Amino acid sequence: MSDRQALIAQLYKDLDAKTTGAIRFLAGRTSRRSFLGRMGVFLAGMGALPVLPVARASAQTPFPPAGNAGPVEGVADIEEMGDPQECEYWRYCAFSGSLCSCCGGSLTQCPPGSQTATIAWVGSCHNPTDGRDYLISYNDCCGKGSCGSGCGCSRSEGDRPVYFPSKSNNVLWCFGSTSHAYHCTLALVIGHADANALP
Amino acid sequence: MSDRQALIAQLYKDLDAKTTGAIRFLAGRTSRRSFLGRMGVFLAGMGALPVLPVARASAQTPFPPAGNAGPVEGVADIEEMGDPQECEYWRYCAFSGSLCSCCGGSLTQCPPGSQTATIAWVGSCHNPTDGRDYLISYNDCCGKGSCGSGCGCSRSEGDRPVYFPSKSNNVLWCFGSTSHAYHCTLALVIGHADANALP
Amino acid sequence: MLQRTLWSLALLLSCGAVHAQWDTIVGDVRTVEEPDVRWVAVRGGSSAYLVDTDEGVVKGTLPLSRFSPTLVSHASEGRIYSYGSFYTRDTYGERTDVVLIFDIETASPIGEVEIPARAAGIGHAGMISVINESFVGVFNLTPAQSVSLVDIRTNAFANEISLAGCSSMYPIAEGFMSICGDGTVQYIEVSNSGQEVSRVRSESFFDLTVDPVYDYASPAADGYMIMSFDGYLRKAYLDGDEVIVTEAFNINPENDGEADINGVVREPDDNWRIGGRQPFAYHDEGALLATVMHQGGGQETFEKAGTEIWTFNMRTGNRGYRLKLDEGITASAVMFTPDAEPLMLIQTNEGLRVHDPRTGRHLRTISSVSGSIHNLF
Amino acid sequence: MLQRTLWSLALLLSCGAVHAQWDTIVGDVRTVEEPDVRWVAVRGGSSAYLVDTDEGVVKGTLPLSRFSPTLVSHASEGRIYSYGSFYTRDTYGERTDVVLIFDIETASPIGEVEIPARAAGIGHAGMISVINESFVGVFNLTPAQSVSLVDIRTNAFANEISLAGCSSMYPIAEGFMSICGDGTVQYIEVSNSGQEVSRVRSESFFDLTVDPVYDYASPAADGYMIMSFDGYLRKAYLDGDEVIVTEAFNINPENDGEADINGVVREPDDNWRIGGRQPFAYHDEGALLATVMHQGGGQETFEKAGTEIWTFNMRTGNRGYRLKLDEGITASAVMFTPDAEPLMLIQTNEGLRVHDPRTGRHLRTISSVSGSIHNLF
Repeated sequence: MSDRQALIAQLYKDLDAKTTGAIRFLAGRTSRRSFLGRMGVFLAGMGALPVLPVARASAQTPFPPAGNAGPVEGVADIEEMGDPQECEYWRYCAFSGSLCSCCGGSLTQCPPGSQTATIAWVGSCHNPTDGRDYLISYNDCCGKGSCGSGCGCSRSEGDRPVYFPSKSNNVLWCFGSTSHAYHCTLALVIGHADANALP
Repeated sequence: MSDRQALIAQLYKDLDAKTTGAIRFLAGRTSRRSFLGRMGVFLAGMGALPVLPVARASAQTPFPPAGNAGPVEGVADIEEMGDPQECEYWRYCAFSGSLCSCCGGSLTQCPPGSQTATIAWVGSCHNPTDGRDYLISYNDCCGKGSCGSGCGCSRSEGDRPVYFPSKSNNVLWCFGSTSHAYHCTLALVIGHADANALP
Repeated sequence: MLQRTLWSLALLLSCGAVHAQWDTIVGDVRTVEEPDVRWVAVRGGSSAYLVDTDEGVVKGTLPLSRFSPTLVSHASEGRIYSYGSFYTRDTYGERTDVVLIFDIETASPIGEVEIPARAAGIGHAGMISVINESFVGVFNLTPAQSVSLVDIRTNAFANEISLAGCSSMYPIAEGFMSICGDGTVQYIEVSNSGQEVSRVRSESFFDLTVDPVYDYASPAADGYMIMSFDGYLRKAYLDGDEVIVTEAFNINPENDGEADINGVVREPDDNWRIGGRQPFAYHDEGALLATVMHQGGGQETFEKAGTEIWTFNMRTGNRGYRLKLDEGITASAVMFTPDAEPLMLIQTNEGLRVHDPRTGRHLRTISSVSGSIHNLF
Repeated sequence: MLQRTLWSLALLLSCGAVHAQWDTIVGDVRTVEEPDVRWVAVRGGSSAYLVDTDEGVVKGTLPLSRFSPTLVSHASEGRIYSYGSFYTRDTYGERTDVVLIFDIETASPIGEVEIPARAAGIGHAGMISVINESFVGVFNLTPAQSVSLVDIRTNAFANEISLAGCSSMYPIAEGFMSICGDGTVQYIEVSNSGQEVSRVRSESFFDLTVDPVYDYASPAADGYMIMSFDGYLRKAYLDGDEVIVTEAFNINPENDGEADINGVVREPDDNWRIGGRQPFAYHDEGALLATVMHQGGGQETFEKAGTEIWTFNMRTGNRGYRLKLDEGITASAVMFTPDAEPLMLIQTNEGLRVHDPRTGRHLRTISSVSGSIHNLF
């Protein structure tokens, strides 16, 4: 299977992995917002993210590109596609809860007036655009009630029961905030998850 | 129109009057339980109520009966049909809220551990079985949370805005209880509403 | 072990000691930007959501109480007020009633003022108001009716004014209007210290037993628009010391049976009724009226959600269009933003819809919020 | 006036001075009758409902907190215990954590015991337990794992026992079992004063990265049934000082391709997985196993609601039937009542269904309750 075929297969797998099952304790319902198309019309909703791979490819880049675009040393280098407002977005592979980007926050910022939990559970998500795996930290934002209906998302890849808490998304992860009222959850890229990480 | 036709017409009117609109502040959803048949299979759910008119008619009673069965001097004398667990029950014509009979109470008794509000709003409901109108007092039971989903009922006949509170079912009627958390609502028959009441 | 590595990474992250090029959470909580005239607050459950209806996104969440039916914006001062009750054990125990003060920029509670435990649990804009830029008034029902005034200059409870037989507070001039069960509109003037200066009532213009009016009103440039259950719209305004109520405009005009110039005889629409929680909206400058409509039923359906929005041009008095909602979608509220070219907002069971009121065109839906709509300005 | 008459009647009624033959409210609050073995508590939202599954009716409501994920019944003493948190302003302010004590007969809170603010917000029966008839144990996660013990003889906080690397409490013998991330079951013996006497672990029987087991377990006569994500059922029990875990029973046996005596080759069902919040139930005396099943997905679907219930005869190990739920109905939990001829309870998105487990026949649905199911006995 070529890299590209693997990429597409992985993408479909991520799509199918979306469940409509139960979300965390007191969180909202699973998003019923429609997915904006399977392959073609992905949208990047965050201004800080590259909109499409071609936005970074120079005019001299062969088509299709030969392989990985370059070393990834931080979030700014990640080649990606997808809408962070949608549950299908690649960073949410182990997500369970409400998307902070649905109620005034972003992928990395808690909504106004809420508090970021200082401890989180982690997931390992495959970015289909560059074909690499990344460690994602899912930090809860706390101190307010529901983030709104339709903001829920549950995909739970690699989720484990509570006897292994660092991989358990069923836990109310509001540790380190002054209130453990659950509001929503961030999705931070904190590093490579590849066995042999590139520089 | 004969008495019997009027009775049937009134019954259908009551059925159609059931709305699925908003229920009171923080109450449950409107009942989606199916109505147990339109004319034939009404059930009396409360042991204290006469099950069917024939249960009180002697073997000598002509069929159909000629008219009203006798004077009504209290609840025990009322000839009626219908299931107090269903929103369509005649006493609920001005009801809005959750049925106490759905969560451990009855038409006249609050569920365990809740408190009966000492002031209520009133409605005037037509009992299709005996063709008479009765004053109904809708007393809230308070001090607990939701009575359960599917216990809601909103028919609101004669409902008025808050500037006329005694006929306003939009009010949280938990006056006189130590907590105004809304649980459910009773439906008490407190007298005749006929212009020329029989003895 | 991989597990231990993951766990350590998560802990590391919590200390902020991560590679600067990867995401970090340190200090990253947003603030709400400056709200504009197209922002609304949508109150549902025990939260209120600040929504930019232009962008179609939620900007923040205000934590209310489970007994907070409504709120009022004082956006010029960066504040939103609500009121609520708190029991020490959620639904039982010791009760505390307060006016809640929120800062819009941080979407956070910044203060509270204790008030008597009398506030009514009725969820619309007339139940809490900013009066004379100095007081927040809260409508009480015990079931006797009154208004609690909190001085927002000193954040202290100021006074309680009787409102026997009337409900709601619609701020105007030096006080507020209310709607009364005797068929009148009442105006109470409030002094700088929160005392009643005077009260006056209009002539009686409706009969409670025949065609009552909603206690919900919509602001106009110089007064408030009042709607009856049978669809008669009137304006109440002040003329010197008098409260005047205009003649009525009927949203269900009788069909005169005459064909129009195209030979079309319009079908009578008497079987349609107004209903909902915020069943109509009025925009004075734009001469727009929108009503939430459903088919069938009697006056008891005055709060029933609608399947159509009717939008009228109030210069001609003609209905411009009937906006039919899709099968299964019902509307409980309609609102115009207060700007010169307003948006029409419709609260449905599938979220907050934003429409262009001139064409009726659907612009966007904010599906995550549901409840009563409150303009910030 | 008619209005005044109505109002006066309502006030009259409130004073109890009504004609004795009409309805009256004076003193009319029900009590819950004696619960029996077919009663359950269903916890959803911030309430728990007492349900008689034989009659199909709700008998009462327990007011919990918004942070009360579970409860445990001590019906022999007429008590139900839960735990929760209360903030002075619902979601913010000062926090108080307590074990809540409810009297079943009055469905009312009759006491509380303050505990450290460490309880985990996980919603199943293993998170709170009655241990040695003397303690209520509450599972803590901070994210360090431990158990808080409250002495229910004195209603006082007694002790905290570390549960590092493990979760849940399943009472047995003189203490409780837990499931641990190293693939073992641990037993801790608790003294009369709430101190740890000893702890011992089984041999490792699962690999966290290959096929983890649920931390939810179902009681058997002499131990607890434990289920893995891939559908392997084992029993954990005590043999003297040892914790023994049996060989596994597979709910998805591989198809051997052999026809049965009727010539029927069963279709392989490897594409079906167990999932849900209470994904299986076991009844020892009746030799019954029921599992909540859905089609497709991987281990990440271990909490996904199911579309079928599979019911096994555990004397033969064969599946008796597949109960297909109607289109659009999904199940999150299954439970047997503990009597000799049990009922099978299924929590679906349309309410609590009651079935005869032998035939699978649907007996009734209690549509008004939804949440986790807890037997009272």
